[in-house]
Amino acid sequence: MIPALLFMLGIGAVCGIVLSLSSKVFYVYEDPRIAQVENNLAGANCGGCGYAGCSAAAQAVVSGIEPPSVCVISGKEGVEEVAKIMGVDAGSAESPLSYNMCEGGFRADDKYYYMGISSCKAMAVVFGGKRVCGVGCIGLGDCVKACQFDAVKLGPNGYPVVDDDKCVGCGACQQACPKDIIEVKTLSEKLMKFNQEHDPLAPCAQTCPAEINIPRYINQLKEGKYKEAVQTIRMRNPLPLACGRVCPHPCEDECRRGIEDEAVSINQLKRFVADFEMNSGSRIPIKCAPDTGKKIAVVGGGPSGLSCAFFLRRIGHQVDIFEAMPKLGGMLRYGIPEYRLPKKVLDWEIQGILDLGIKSFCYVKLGADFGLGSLMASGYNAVFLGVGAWEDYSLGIDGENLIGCFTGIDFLQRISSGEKISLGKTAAVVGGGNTAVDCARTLLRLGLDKVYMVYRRTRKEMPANEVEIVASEEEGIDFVFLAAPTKVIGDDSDNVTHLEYLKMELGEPDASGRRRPEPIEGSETMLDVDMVISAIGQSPDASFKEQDPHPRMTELELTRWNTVDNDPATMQASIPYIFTAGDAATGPSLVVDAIGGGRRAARSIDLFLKGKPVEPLKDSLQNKRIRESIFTKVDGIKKSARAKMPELPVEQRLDSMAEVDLVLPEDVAHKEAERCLNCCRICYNPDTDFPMAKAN
Amino acid sequence: MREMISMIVVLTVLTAVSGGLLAAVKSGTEVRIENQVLKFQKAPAIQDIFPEATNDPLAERFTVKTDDIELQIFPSLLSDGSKAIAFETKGSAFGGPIGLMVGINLSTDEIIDVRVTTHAETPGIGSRAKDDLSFVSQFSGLSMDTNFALKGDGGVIDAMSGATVTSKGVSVAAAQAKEIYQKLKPEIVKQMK
Amino acid sequence: MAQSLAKEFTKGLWAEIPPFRLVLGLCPVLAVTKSVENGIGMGVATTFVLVFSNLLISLLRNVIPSKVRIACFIVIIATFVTIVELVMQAYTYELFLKLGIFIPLIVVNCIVLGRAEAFASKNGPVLSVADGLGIGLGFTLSLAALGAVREFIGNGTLTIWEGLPVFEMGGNFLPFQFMIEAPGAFVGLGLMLCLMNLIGKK
Amino acid sequence: MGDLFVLAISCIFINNILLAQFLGNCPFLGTSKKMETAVGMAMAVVFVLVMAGIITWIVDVYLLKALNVEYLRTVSFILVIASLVQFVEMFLKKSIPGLYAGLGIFLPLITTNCAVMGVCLINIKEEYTFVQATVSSFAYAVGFGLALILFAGVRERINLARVPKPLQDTSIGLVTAGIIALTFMSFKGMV
Repeated sequence: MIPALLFMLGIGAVCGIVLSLSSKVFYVYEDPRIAQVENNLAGANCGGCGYAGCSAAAQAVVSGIEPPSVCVISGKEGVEEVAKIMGVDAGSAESPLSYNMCEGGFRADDKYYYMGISSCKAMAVVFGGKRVCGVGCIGLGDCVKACQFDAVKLGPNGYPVVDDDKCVGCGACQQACPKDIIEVKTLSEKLMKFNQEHDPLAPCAQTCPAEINIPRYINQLKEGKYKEAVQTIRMRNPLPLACGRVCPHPCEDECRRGIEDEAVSINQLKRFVADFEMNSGSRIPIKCAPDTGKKIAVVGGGPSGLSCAFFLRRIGHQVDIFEAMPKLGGMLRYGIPEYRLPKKVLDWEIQGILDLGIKSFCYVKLGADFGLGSLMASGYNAVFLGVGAWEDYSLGIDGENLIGCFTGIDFLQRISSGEKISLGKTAAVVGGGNTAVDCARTLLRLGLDKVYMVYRRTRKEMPANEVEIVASEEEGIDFVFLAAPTKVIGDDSDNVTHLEYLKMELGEPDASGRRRPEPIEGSETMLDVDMVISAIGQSPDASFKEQDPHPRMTELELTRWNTVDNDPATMQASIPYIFTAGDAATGPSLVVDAIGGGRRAARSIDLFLKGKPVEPLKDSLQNKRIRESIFTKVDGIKKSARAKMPELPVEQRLDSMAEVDLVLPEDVAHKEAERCLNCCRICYNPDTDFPMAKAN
Repeated sequence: MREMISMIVVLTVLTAVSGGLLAAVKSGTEVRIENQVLKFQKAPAIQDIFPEATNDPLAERFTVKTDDIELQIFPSLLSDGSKAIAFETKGSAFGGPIGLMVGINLSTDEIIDVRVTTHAETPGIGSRAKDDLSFVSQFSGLSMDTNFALKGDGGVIDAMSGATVTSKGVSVAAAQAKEIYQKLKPEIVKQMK
Repeated sequence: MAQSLAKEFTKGLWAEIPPFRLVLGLCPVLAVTKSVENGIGMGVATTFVLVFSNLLISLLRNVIPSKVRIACFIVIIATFVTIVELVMQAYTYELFLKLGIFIPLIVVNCIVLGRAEAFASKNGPVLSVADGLGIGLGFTLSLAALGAVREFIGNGTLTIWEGLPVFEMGGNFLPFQFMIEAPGAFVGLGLMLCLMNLIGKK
Repeated sequence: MGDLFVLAISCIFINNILLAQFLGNCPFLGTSKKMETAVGMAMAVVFVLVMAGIITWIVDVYLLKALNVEYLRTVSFILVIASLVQFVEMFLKKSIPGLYAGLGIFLPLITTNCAVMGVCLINIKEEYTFVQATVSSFAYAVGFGLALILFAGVRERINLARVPKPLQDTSIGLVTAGIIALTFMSFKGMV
């Protein structure tokens, strides 16, 4: 008895002393959550999870590789405890879900006849699989076999379909897939996904500056799933109502149907589902990731700022928007006239974004009312600059300051704000872009008798949207092409009476491919007008740089066009915590460019806040095209007419600001959606069976 | 510091309590375990060696001690009236030590029979030494002067095929028995009286 | 209370029955299931250790510092294992010989430590005992079942307790010896696991 | 010397700890899903087994036998092994982080690996000398690693096969292990 007691006493004491001493001597700092998580794992070190013991599994959970449900022994309570510990961390508490990116690999041609074992991995070894498409689904179901939870099934079309309710996000399918087709991503990761060179993307989806998955939402529309279609669009674009109305839809230029036939009217379909949501009377709930506790200031409430704020909020950050104008919306509100984008629609859309929990402060201008210093002092971790391009270029001719002279954006903004302006009877709008057309059409609606558009080249060179030009022709605007204003002439009381211009002729094409207009000597002509509006372009108003007293502000570099200099791949400015996109970074450009830029900036801001290097995405597609996906001819197309956009009759337009472009009726929208070939990288659903079987 | 002390104290107290508890259980079961070992390990072997013993070799067991060996002897009265003893020696094989119960006729110095008592050899191969009587029966009737080594090593015993090491272990145990027997015989005979 | 008690107890018998649902504690399962008797013996021994170590650990759960947690648990478990070892030596010596090294190795059976960590160190003594009893009984059942399969195919008998063959095949039966050899243990367990999946995943 | 070699061969192949002695099967099935994990685990087992084998041998001969308290073997061995592993883990983490990254994470897994405890007990039961105990510990660990790595290789191939749903994962893993065990049986009678 005594020796046994003494022996055990001794051995216990020795072990205790050694362990307690060494835990002091060999102390190494590690994330305290690892120990907490480990305490909640079973501690049996059985290796059942595939990790080498509980501490390794705990590390994997804390670093976000594994879900809290990693342990095979610990029950539901254990998982909940772990989830609670991890709850403070962005992303990892979000449940990742598996999803499939290829929705039509089966349509691609075969390269060879495969007789090997029934496994994607095995087939992928032989020239990357039998399909001509190098990235698409092989369809032998390795992911189905890999799933322990019965969540993945091969759908009727031969590609895997994920059951979101059963998926636990374990990632087994992703590991099993040799093609990176099936991926397990959290909501945040999906929101921050950008097109990459190896993705299965239709030409339209590659072209869209916001990178919307166009074939998917058209497909959802086709199936009557309007809500899902809106959600698909909102993964990339927070402003479907606005975009559906004003976007010049570059995507339609690349539409594969457009090669043989008229392109699908993609933008009208977007507007159809977006309007459906607005008119349905209820908002579709927008999911956000758990809060991260980081705060970002978005300066400028235009499309880029709204987009950046929207995506940052959805991935769990706290966002405040600072806007110099009385209301949010930027150019959408003050640059685009009511008849193109009704304020009511815009208000509804912006309210939906603010409802996510974004605070906005209007009437505050960067530089004047607040600065970098005050933002930093308020605890913002990063700043997004989306101040837009509001400074109109001046014509640089005599008489520009006479009464009755305006500049384009300034004019539109004053009209939009409801300011009373003394108008004349006839007006000349100088310029050929959208702003000029907007000014001209607005003037007509304000009751002017005659509106001229003075442009120094011809109609063919006009940068404005074709539909806008056609509409303004219909509405009776007089075009004066090949005319360069030289002088504004006023009367004794400084009111405008005439615009003098020089006639031009087209010379050789210049660097931009447009034929350079050359003045004809002595061809001075007078235009009898009492208003002159110059809308020949804008640049950002960079006055904030001088006004902001914060010393750091001097480090912010601008380009010679006054835009904020940034890395176009990451949107990071010369001050690391400042990111910028939209017109402030690119100069005047499309709304949809600003939206795409805002999301790209959100990705970089997220990386920056997580302390990761702000690096460009690898193999990012950004405005490039996947060469193999751009065809010169398309087989199997039966011509069918493109849906015509319903418009308000011209006679009803001119006496009001009522919206001109109307939404497609439901049956027409469905018919239009049926015209979509549901393209992917190289495959598509042809109208006829020629040359390949439509379904096999 | 407090944490360190509590670590040491808790662990020490726990192990000490465990030690005490186990010592108590051990002392409570000690006698029974010894009997069980005799009953299950030694008894069947002795039963096999002295099938017709007229006494109870287990009950009459005694211990012989010399300077460095302590040996338990099981004496037996054979049916013909001659005296015999049995004792256990150990050889080693891969599965560990092999216990060999050797029965010796004291008057003729001949082995009556041997039996393997404990072993932990691979089932099916080494364990044949216990189950396969044709191997151990080779020893029956051999004089204690015989070289018990395997035939390959110059002795007289045939090894079991595929279990050379086990066979060697048995033969080593037998050789050890021979050595002990020659050394201790006078003492044993004296105590038998 | 009674309901949760019943729940903790019954979960070990089906929903979390080791080693099928909880793939743990495989070593003794594979090694000692040559016969039903061995299986039951091992199962009962493990159950004893599980119940008592669960009880003690749940009583001491607030005293033990977390850094030496594992060491303390192990000492408690090892103490009960040694008691089992001594008792088995004294009363069921033959079984003790058959189970051999696997009796002391109950200490490192992941089920025992797993339950201690996952359950006993977080729950009260009553629930912990119910949990230990349930899991232990489930383990015993599994061992007995696997033992029955292996013994029946490999030897043609079914023996519940020493010298009490419940069933014996006729003379023409050729035992499929593979099943009581080492590989048979793996294959047998693998196939039983498959069977469980088949039944359970309908 | 020759005897030690024979002992080593016997421990690696004939009495292979995983496939013939059934020790250490939980990590065998758990860590054989990925080849890299299997290799790390194998290395860590070699490392710990040799150390544990040596220390427990010393504890047994100089403490347990000397004090005549052999029945405390189970308790003392497991305590010593657990403390040793924890100590080594802390030591490596601080002093040799490179090695810790490779092996360290496998160490806690080994505390409750019955292969380690089992080999220590076998060493004592077989009454090995100090040198024999060291060699056998090393050889058993090598046998463990060999079987683990072989098995991990086989499992990676099985992932490509079309396995019926109920038989997937652990189930087919066990059947495969059975077939590997069958091949190891052919080593019997080699010495």
